[in-house]
Amino acid sequence: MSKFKFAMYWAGSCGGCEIAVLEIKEKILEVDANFDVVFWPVAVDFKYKDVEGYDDGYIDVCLFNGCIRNSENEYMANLLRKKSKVLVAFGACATMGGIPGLINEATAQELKELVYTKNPSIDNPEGVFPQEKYEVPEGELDLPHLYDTVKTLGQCVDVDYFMPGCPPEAHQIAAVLDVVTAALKGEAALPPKGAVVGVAPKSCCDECKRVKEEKKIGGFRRIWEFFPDPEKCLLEQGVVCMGPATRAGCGARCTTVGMACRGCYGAPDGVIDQGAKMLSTLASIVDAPTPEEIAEIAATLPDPVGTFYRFGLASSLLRRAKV
Amino acid sequence: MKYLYFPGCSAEATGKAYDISTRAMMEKLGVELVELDDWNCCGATSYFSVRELDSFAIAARNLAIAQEMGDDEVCVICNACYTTLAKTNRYMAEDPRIFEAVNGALGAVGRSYDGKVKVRHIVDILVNDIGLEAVTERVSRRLTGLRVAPYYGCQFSRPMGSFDDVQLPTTMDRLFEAMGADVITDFDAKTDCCGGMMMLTREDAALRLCHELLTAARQYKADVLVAACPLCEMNLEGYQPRVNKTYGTDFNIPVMYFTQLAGLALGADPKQLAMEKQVVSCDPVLAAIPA
Amino acid sequence: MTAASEKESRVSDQFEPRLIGFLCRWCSYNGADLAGTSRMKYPPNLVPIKTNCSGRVDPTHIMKALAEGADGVLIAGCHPGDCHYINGNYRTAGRFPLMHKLLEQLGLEPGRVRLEWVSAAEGDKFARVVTEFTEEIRALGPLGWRTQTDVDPAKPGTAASDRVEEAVPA
Amino acid sequence: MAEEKIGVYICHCGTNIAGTVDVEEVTRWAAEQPNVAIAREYKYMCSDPGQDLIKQDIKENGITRAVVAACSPTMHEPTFRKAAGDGGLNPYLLQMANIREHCSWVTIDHDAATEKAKRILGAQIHRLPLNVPLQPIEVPVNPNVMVVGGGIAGIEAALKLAATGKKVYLVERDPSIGGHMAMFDKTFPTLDCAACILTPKMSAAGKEPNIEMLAYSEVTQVDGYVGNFKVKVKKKARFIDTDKCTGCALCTEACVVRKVPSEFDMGLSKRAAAYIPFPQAVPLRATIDPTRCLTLTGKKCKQPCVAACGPEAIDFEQKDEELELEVGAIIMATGFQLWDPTPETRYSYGKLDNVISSLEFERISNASGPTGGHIVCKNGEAPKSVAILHCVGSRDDNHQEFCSRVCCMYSLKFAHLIKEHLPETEVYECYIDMRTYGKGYEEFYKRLMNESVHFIRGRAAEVSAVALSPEEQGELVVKVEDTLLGITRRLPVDMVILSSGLAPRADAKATSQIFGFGCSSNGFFLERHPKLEPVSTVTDGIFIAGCCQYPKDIPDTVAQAGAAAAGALALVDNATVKVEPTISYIDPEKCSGCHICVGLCPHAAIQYNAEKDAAEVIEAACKGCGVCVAACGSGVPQQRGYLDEQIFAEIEGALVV
Repeated sequence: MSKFKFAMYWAGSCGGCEIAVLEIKEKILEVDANFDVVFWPVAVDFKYKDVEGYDDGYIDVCLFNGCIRNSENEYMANLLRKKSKVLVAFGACATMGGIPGLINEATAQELKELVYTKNPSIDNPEGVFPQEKYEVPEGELDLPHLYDTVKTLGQCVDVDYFMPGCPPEAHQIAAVLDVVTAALKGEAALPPKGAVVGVAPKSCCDECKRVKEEKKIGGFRRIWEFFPDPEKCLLEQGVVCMGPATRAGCGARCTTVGMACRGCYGAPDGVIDQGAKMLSTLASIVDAPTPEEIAEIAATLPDPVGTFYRFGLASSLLRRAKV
Repeated sequence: MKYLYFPGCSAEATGKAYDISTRAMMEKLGVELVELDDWNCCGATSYFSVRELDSFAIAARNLAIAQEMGDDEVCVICNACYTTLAKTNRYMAEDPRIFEAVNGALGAVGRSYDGKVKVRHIVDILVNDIGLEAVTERVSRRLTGLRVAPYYGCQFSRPMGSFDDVQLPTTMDRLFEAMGADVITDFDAKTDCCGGMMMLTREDAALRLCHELLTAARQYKADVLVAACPLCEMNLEGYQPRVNKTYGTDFNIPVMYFTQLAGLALGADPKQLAMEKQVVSCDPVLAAIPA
Repeated sequence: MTAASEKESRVSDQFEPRLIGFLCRWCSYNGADLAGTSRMKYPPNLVPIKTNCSGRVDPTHIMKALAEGADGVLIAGCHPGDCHYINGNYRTAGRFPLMHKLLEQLGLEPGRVRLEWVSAAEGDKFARVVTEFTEEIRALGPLGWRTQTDVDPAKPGTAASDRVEEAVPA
Repeated sequence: MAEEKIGVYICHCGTNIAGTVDVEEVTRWAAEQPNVAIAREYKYMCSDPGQDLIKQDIKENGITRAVVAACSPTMHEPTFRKAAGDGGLNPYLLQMANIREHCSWVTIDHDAATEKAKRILGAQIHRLPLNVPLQPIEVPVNPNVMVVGGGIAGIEAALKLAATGKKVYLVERDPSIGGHMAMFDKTFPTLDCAACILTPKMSAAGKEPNIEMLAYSEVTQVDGYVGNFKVKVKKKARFIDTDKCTGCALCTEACVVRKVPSEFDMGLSKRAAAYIPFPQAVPLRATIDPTRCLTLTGKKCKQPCVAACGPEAIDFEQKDEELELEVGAIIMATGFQLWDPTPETRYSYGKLDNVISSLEFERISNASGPTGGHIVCKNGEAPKSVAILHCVGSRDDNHQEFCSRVCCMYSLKFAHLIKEHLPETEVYECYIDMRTYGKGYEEFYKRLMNESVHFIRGRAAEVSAVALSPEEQGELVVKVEDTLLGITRRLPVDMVILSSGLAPRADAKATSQIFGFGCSSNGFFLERHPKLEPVSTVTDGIFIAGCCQYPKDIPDTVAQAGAAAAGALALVDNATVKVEPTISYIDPEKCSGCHICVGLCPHAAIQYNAEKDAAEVIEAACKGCGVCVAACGSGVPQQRGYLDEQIFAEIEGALVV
C-alpha cells in the first residue's frame, strides 16, 4: 500500500518545533516507513505551488507550527487546511500564539520602529524600513503584510488537534504520531476533533516532584536572587512558577532542574485564560496582616503580562493591548 | 514663604490697624504678603440673605483673581471674609448649578474660577504652615505673666471648622502659650458672638452681647482680649464706653488684634503695629510684659 | 438627586457606558438593596452580578466582561474586617492591584476597573460610587474591545487593523 | 447544553416596578430570548395567584427553568424557590432578577430603567440553562443557646429560653448581671422602682438550672455556622473561688484599698479593691480588682481580706479560664453606653461642678445610691433650681445624628423625682421637641406640666459660670433661646442635668466582627431587615435584642428579647437545619494536590488527602465563599450555584442588550 502523506510547516515561530521532531530520534525512521513527506520546507525542497497543486485533502497529516504573524502565514494556514485531512496545531505558537504573541502588547508599526530605528544597536540614519512592495529592474518585489495582532492557528482556520509545548516534548510527539499512524491504518480511533493531544491530565504540579505544602508568600523572588530549596515547591519560596495554571505533559522538566514553570503547555482543561487564572493564584497566596500590605506586595511583581501571558497572550480573553 | 493676601474692606477703614499689624508681624516672621490685585468686598453683608447667588459671584471674583495670579491659596485676616470665601468654595464644589451660574457671571467680566483656590485664615497659616516652633524661635519679647483671653468669635471655626475645633477652638491659645503668655484656656466665651453688624441695626442686642463678653473677660481676670476679626475687635473695644453707659459698668479692658500682640512678642515696635490707633489704651499691656 | 443622575435623566444622546458590577452577597449587594429601599437615584449603567464573596471574583471574570464589551467593571466587597468569610476580601485586595498593573500594560485606563468596599449600611456610598464610576467611564469613552479585536474571543476571526486580502507571495 | 424551556415571570410589584419599568416591553423582549418558552407579567408575583402561575407552567407547560424578575432575592428568593419546589421543579433551577431595589427604585428615566431591567433579566436568562439541580444540605442543630449580655434584654431572653427547657449560656462582661436597668431608680412612665421589677428576674436567672451564668466573662472567638457555633469564652479571674464565696462582703470591708471609683455609682462613690458591685448583685460573689489590689499589683499588703474570709475563697493564683462552648443559636444583647457629654464643650461637663450626666443623676436619685437617694449638689446641699438639657449629643450632626427615643421620657421622670423630693425646687426642661410616643407617655408629660415644671422649647446654647448679675453669682448659667417666646434666656441654676443620648458600645464594631455581622452607619448592630427581621442578623442563627440594635425603652427591649428568644427557639427546637448548598467541591481526578486552596480557606474546610494526592472539601465546614474557586490555577474547585460558566453566562447575558 502507498504511504501516508506527511507535511510540516513553519509559520511564525523560532523553529524549535522543527528540531523537536528530530528529537524523537530513531523513531523518525518509523515516520519515514509510514509516511511520504509531501511538504516540509525545512527538510525537503517543495514550493508553495506544489502544495497548491495537490488535491484537497491530499495530505493525511500536517503538523503546523508557529503563530499567524503575517499574511503569508495566514495564506499557508488556509492552504494547508484545505489540503490536509488532519491539521495539527503543533507547539505553543500555533496553539496559543506563543512567545511571538507577546507583540500583541504593541503594534506592527511600533515593532518596526523598535527593530529598525529605536534599537540601540541599530545604525539606520536614513530610517530605512522594509517595504511591502519594492520596484527593482527585474520587476516588483513584495513582502508579506506584517499583522498588528498575532493570532493562533485556531483563530484563523479550523484545527483538528492542538499540541502545546515550547517545544512539544519528544515522547509526546512520538506518542501522537503512533496514534495518528494507527488511526490512519484503521487500527485505532482518532481522538475527538478539537482535542488537546500529547499532554497529560491535571496540571504541571501533578508531575512536579517537589514537596508541596500550604502556600503563603511575603514577596516574589527570582532564582538568581537566592538558592531555592531543591525539595520545596518553588511557589512556596516566592518564585513565580506557572505550574498550577499549566497543563501537565512535559514531565515538569523545568521545575525538576530548579527553573520555574513558564506555562508553555497552556492552561489545563476548564481554564479559559491561563494568565488571569495564574494571576489570581499568585495574588491569592500573598500574605500580610493588612489588605493594604497585601496589595503593596502584589503590585511589586514586574511585567505581569510577560509573566502570566508569556505564551498565551494571543489566545487570552483580551488577546492584545488596546490600539 | 510667600502668600497671596486678601485684606478685606474693614482693613482699609476701621480695621486699618489689623492690616498694618498683620504686615508687620508677617515681616518679622520673614513671610511675604502679596496683596490680591483689584480685590473687592467678600460679600459678607446682609446681601447674602437678599441675593445669595450674586453674593457668591462677588466672593468668587476674588478667588478667580487669585487663580489668575497663579496661586492655589489665599490668606485672609477677617473671620467674615474667611467664612464667606470658604463658603463660596464649598457651595460651588457641592452644587454644579451654583458652579455654572457663578462662572456665568464671572464670564461676563472675562473671568472664570475653577473652585480650587484654598481659603486660609491667617491663624491657620501661623500655626499650621509656619509652625509654633518657628514662631517661638523668633519671639524676642516673651509675654510672660500677661493674662491673655483669646477671643475667636463665632465665624472663626463655625460652621466649617476646617482647621480648628468647631466648638472649642484652641489655635490662638497655643500660639500665645508659645509666646509665653498666661493664656486663659478655659475662657468659655471665646466663641460667643460680639453682635457683629447688629451694632448698626439692633444696638441694644449687640451691646448686650458685648457686655456679656466683657464681663466674662473680667471674671476670668483677663489683662487683654485678643481678636482675629475687625468687627469683633471694633465692637468689643470701640463700644466699651457705650456698654458702660448702658449697663453702668466701668470696663476699660484693652482689646487688641492678635496680630498686634503677636507682633509685639516678635519684637515689632508698637508704632509699626499701629497700637496708638487703639481706643482703649494698650499701655497696661505694654507695662505688664518685660521689654 | 445627584447632579449626575439628573444629567443622565436629561441627556439621552450621550455615550452610555455599559458597566458590570460584582457585588458580594453580604455587604455590597445588601448595600445596593439599601440604596434601592432608600430610593436613592443613580445612573442605570451598571448591572450587578452577585457572588457570595468578593474573594470569589476571579480576574478571568473581569477579563471576560471587558472582552464581552463592558466599558468598565466594579468589584465591591465588605470592608476589611467585616468580611462574612473572615478574610475573603483580603484575597480580592491582593488580586486587584496586580490585575490593575496587567491591564495598564495592555493599555487600559486604570479607571476602568474599580474596587470599592461597600457595607450593607452604605446604600448612599453605593449610589455615589456608581454615579462617579459611570461619569468617569463616560468621560473615558467606549472601550470597544470587540471592535478592536473584531472577534468574540471564543471564536476565530481577524483583528480589524489586519484586514487584508490574502496575499500570495511570489 | 440541553434545550431548556425557561419561564420568565415579571412582577409589577404594584407600581414599585411598573411605575418606572415598562413591564410589558420587558415581557415582549424576554419572550424572544433564547430558551424562553413563556414570559408572563403579573401585578404581585409573590401573591398566591402569582406563585400559582409558576407552578402551573411547570406542571402543565413543562417549564424546566424559571426566572422571577421582581424584588431583591434577599426578600423573596425563598418564596419563589419554594413555589418552584411545590410545582415539582428543583428550587435551584429558579433564579431571581432584582429589577426593583437595583433598578426601578434607583432609576429616574423610564426608558433607561426598562433597558437596565432587560440587562439584569438577560443575565439570569443566559445563566439558567447552566443551572444544575441542588439539594439543600441538612445539618444537625445543637439545642443550646448563648445569650451575650446580662442586661434586661439578655436576662429576659435567657429566662424565656430556659423556660422551654433549653440550656442557655448567659455571658456577662461585668461581675454581675443587671446592666443599666439595675442602676435606675424609677422607670417611666409608671414610676415603679427599677430594682423591684428587675431583681426578681436577676435572681430567677441566677437560680434557673437551665441557665449557666458566665459573669465576668467575654466572648473572644466565634466559629461554625447556624445550628453549630463554636464559641470561645474568656472567664476572667475574679481571684475568688465562687464555689466557696458566700457574698458576705467581709473581704470588701477588710480591704485596705478603699478609694476605687465605683463603676456602678458612676464614680460618685468609692469601692474597695475587693468588691461586690451592688448589694443585689447576681451572682452575689466578690471580685478582686486586679488593677487596684495591692497584692495583685505586686505591692506589699497584709492581705486582711484573706484573714476576713471565713470560707477561704480568696485565691490570688487564679488565672483567666478559656471555655469552648457549642451552641446552635446566639442572642446578642450587649446594650448601649451613655453618650459621654465631654465633647459637647459648651455644656462644661467635667469642667464645672454640678453639671452631671443623666446616669449620674439616676444614681443620685436612687435610694441605694451614693447619696442615699437625697438629691444634692456637690456641696451636699439640695439644689434650689435644676435645669435638664435634652438632646445632649443627639440630633446633632457634630455628634449623633439620631434621636435616642428615651431621653425625653427619662428627663420628665427626673423632673418628677426632683419635684417629689424637693417640691420647692424650680425645674427647667430645655427641649427641642418633646417626644413622648409610648403607651402612657403623653399622659405622663401632661402630668408633669401640672407639677409646675418649666418647659422651655429650645436647645440650650451654653452652660457658663460667668455671672452678669448678682443673682447669677456662684450659679450655673444656662443660656437658652425660648423659641416659643422668641427671647433668649439666662437661667441661673444650682444643678444641670445633661440628658445624653444612648450610644453604641465603644467596642460594638469589634464585637460585630467577632460574630460576623455588620453595624449600621450609626454604629448599632445591623438587623437583617428593618421591618420584617428586626431581631435577626445577616448571619443565620445570630439574633439581636435591646439597645445593641438601636436605643429603645424597657418595654420595647423586653418585647424584642422575647422575639429574639422565639427566633432562637424556632431554630434550636429542630433536630436539623437546612443550609445553602452553594458550597465548593473538588474533583480528585482533576486536582494536582498543589495545596494552594488548602491554606486559603478561611474556615479550614479544605484538607489534603495524601492517598488521593488531592484536596477535598469538608462540606459541613465550607461556608461557600468561593475563594478557593478563584484561587486555583487549574480551575478544579467549583462552587455549586456559582460555577464559572454560570458567572460567564451572566456576564454575557448582561451585555447582550
